[in-house]
Amino acid sequence: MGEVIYSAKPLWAVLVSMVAAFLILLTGDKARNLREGWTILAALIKFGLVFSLIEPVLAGKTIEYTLINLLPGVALQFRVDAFGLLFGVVAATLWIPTSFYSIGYVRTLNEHAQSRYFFSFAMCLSAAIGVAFAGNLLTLLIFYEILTIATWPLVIHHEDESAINGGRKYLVYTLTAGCILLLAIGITYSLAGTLDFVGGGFLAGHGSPGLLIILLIMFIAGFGVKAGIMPFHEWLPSAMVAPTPVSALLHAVAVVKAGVFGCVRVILFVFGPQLLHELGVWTILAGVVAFTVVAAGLLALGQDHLKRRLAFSTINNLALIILGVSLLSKNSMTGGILHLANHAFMKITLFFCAGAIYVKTHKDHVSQLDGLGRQMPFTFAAFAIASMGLCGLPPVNGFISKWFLCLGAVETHQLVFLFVILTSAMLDVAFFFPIIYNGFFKQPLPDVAGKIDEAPLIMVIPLCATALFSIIFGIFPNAFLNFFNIVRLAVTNVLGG
Amino acid sequence: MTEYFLAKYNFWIYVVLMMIGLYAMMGKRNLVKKLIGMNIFQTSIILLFVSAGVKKGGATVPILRHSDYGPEHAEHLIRVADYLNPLPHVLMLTAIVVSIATTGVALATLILIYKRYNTLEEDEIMAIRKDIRSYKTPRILRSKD
Amino acid sequence: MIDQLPALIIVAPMLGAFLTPIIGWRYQHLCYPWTLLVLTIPLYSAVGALFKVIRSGPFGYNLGGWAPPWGIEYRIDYLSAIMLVLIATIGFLAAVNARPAGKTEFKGKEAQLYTLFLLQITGLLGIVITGDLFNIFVFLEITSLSGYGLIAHGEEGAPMATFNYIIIGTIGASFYLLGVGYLYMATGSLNIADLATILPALYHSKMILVGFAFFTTGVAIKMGLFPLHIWMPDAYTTAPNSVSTLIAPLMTKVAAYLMIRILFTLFAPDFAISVVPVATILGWLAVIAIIVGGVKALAQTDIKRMVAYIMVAEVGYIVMGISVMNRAGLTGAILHIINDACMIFCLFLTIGAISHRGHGREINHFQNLSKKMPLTMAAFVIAALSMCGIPPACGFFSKWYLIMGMITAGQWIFAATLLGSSLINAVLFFRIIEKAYLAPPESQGHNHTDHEAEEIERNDAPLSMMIPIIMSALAILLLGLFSGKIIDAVIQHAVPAIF
Amino acid sequence: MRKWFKPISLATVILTGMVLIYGIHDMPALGDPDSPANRHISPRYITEATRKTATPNIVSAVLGDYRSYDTLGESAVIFTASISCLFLLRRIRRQRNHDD
Repeated sequence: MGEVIYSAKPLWAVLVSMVAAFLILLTGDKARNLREGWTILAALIKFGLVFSLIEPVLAGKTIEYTLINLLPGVALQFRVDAFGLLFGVVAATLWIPTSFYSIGYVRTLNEHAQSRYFFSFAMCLSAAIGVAFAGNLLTLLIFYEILTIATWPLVIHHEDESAINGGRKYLVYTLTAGCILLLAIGITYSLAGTLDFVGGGFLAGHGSPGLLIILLIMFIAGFGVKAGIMPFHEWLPSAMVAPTPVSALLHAVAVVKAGVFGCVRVILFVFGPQLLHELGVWTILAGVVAFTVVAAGLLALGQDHLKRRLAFSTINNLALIILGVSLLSKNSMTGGILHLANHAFMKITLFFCAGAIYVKTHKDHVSQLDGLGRQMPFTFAAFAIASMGLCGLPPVNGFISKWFLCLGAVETHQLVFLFVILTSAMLDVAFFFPIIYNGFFKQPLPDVAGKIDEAPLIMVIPLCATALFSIIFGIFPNAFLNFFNIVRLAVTNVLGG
Repeated sequence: MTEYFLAKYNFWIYVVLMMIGLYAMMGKRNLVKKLIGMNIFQTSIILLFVSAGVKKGGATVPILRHSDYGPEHAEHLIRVADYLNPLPHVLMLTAIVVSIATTGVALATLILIYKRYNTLEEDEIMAIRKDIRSYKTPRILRSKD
Repeated sequence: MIDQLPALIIVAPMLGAFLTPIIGWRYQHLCYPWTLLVLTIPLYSAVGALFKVIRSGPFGYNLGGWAPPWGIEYRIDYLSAIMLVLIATIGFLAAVNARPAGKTEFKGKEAQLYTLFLLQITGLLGIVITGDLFNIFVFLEITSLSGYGLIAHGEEGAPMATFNYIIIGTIGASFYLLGVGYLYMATGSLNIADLATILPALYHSKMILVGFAFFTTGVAIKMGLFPLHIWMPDAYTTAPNSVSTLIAPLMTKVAAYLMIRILFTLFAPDFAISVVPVATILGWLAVIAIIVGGVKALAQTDIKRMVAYIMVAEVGYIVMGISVMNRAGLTGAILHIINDACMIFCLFLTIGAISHRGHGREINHFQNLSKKMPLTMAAFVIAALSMCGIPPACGFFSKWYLIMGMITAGQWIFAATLLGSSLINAVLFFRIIEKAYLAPPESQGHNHTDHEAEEIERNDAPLSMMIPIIMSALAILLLGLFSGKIIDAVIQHAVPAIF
Repeated sequence: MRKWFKPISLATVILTGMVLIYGIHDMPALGDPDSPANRHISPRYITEATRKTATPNIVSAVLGDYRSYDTLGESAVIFTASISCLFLLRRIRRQRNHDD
């Protein structure tokens, strides 16, 4: 695989928000503007750093930086390939709108412990970029665990009964997953003697099929917890007690995507399509994930709490990504990986909208949103665009990824999966469109009628921006960030040729 | 058979002493008895060591006889079999000191315990401590008043 | 000067201890700076010795110029060098920390505190540095006796705990001495290197087997390995805070060092595998120790006692790493000796600071502690995360090697126990973190909390406690990041070459 | 629990005793001049100690010279114990004075 460039840029991309985190903590509540200034500054620098990596990666190069040797043959190493870059770009890009949005959100609601909030947020981003750029499984695990811990203060932010319980549930699930992963990685290391990701996998030829299948189960269980694969999804709806920007960036982009990212890394870069075909487990894997897709969609229908509904929609879409990848065909992989980026833009828009509505009206149940659309037109328009995208309607970017997913399902001659993908799109329609319809066309509830206007600009602009980008990426998938090319390259790296 | 026992009678004695000491340390509930057990226990080990240095056949204490002494004497003239093994004695001098030191500290602790609980029976102390933990007047002290 | 480093490591603190009561006779307040001054010498020498070992390999030092096995030899190899640095560093930092708490706990008797403190460090250093079995016993007793003297000064139950410790500790030391006796009678030698060459021919002698059994039992008692741990929680909980910071992290670790010495240097590794099934026994004892320690810790509400029970489990980790008898496992065990010493040290330091500021040890009374003592609690969180095995704290890396060892040995139950135990640790510590960082449930309502936060007075640990706390917390992170380096430079050479 | 205390300790003691007796079989007989302990290291002490240390008492020579660091340790042990005892007990006297 292409030329290797040694550069510390990935390291700086990780460190910049970590440094910012400590600056935030030092600045404290006394100088709020300076503190938030650090966040935004770090977000911009991080974006710049990650953006500057796009060009060399697209030119077929890999950016590598080895920090320190951890084990014989395994270093704390960053290696930026196309797939990692995709996740990195998504996380770094979306941190910018989220930063602005967060500022608006916490100031409007006059949240407590704001320094802790921004500190944890910056740490999370550091860890997410670390996960994206990790060059081997151990580095990935290290940042993955940091991500776990850094998210906890955000989940329990409200410090009330349900927040603490949500936090406990979150920790139990994710720390157990971390232990399983540690064991799985240990076994991998003892089998293969290396942990470096290789496009197309490095485990082939090591160990007996039985052991490898158990190993795969452990990996998928370990990463699947964060990715919300059923039956490990329980923590995600409970974690929705967190402030909305947290749900937006972390529970739609960074944290859960880290889980998905890990799953995909394992499927494509540790095991590899070849080996999974030989083992014959990919259908089972795809089956489990397909079950999650449908079940999460059905469960979402029953949720009245808007953020919980969005959480189940997240579970549904994350499973869709893994489904695409585990179908192991070129188009399905393209669709799956592309959906990783596209879903991020759409889902963050939806959460932003939910937050904006909550800030203005303190309403968070679907049934309470009647008629708000006319009072908050931008918010609801953005909501409508994003939900259309999730349903797979053109011209929003969700259409492209779902199109490729369907193509891939057809390619593998597994029509049942095609059916699953289409069903899920149908379910999306079923649980999103009533919200839009009620929002625009029903009479508002008496206590909000005529009293509500748009949320503060600092919140509305980010959510409009992400919605706008969803459309732009739907029409020009290669606009600005070259998502489509990156995905193509990532798939080529795995399948070769 | 008898010869077998007699040839190593030092070990049998040491084993018996040691078992007595160990039982007293573990099984007795009186702290002073435990301490006495500890001393018996340590003594048995000293016995074991010292008996390892014994040489039969006319060996004496390891102090050089005058006939063997003198710088002009060549070393090979000293018969090793004439003297007991000095090393166990050296070691046991140290071990005895250690044992005394331990006993001393243990006794000091016992005095502390006695001042605090007015008893040296472990069961009674446990009962008093339980009462203290639950903020009650210790029942043993109550009964003595 | 540089050639005399090994002797200096022992003699300096010992003579320093002899002089401390004399200084304290008139000038009680000078004892503290004097102790620190004295402790810089072994610290400097230990670091020097470590660099010498890294540069030119293990070396010996014949005391009094008598060649071993006739004289006593100090033998500094990779393992003992890094242990020396560990003990000297933690000893120094614990001494820095001792003053504020010592002033109240040892009112008017600080001279004694520092004398015994120095003797304790002397003993620990001596056990590690010497290459003579009987000399180890002498230093073991110095350590134990100074420990008894220090612990007996603690709270209400301390004398009773001390007496139990004396009885059980003496059994341990005597068993060790008995092992020495058996080996001496079978071989006639006391020098470890000499014995290691003589012993293989005698492996099936019953004397050696019995001696080995007493060795391991004695060391296991000192180490607090499962059924023999009964003295440990009481002794470490009731000990004065200024003292438990020194004794708790080091005593068990030095005993673990001794176990490694006996199993791998004195006897050849395959003795414990093929001749006696001691590796298997130790492994299963470790499993029980980890489970019992974790479960007992869950039941505690006194944070110090909780950590004491966690130590029971941590000893299990080390023994488990030893018991699988392979390179990764032993590397993990040695790494965990170092890492765990730092973590336990940091935990006891923070507990001491919290108690010193009058917040007690009851976990349920820790509300708002993060606002009262932010830096102390930050250090506590780092140590706690390390205990749970969260990277990049050092606990993760030792756990990684231990698990690699279990996988290599095919011991899945052991591996599962290790992982389960880190989950138990997570429960234990997040319980406390939740308490300390979250506002008490009464004062909810987000708009008020900001004002309340200002009302809570910030009163962090005094400087002399803060410095060791910060240093140990940093050490936890640095040991994690540089674990690869430490293993490359030192630990991989400490593992016997046949693995 | 308490009921089982004595049986458990008795069992432990008997177990230890059995281990000890097991070890006796290979022990050298009492006073065997050819036992390893008497052959390996100690002869050198007997032959050369006096010449090298100018002390006819070999035990003293070994104690004070060959193994002098044991002796240094020994004195440290005594010192430790005396300091411990001294100060442990001093507290009591003070407390009593305080009480009076």
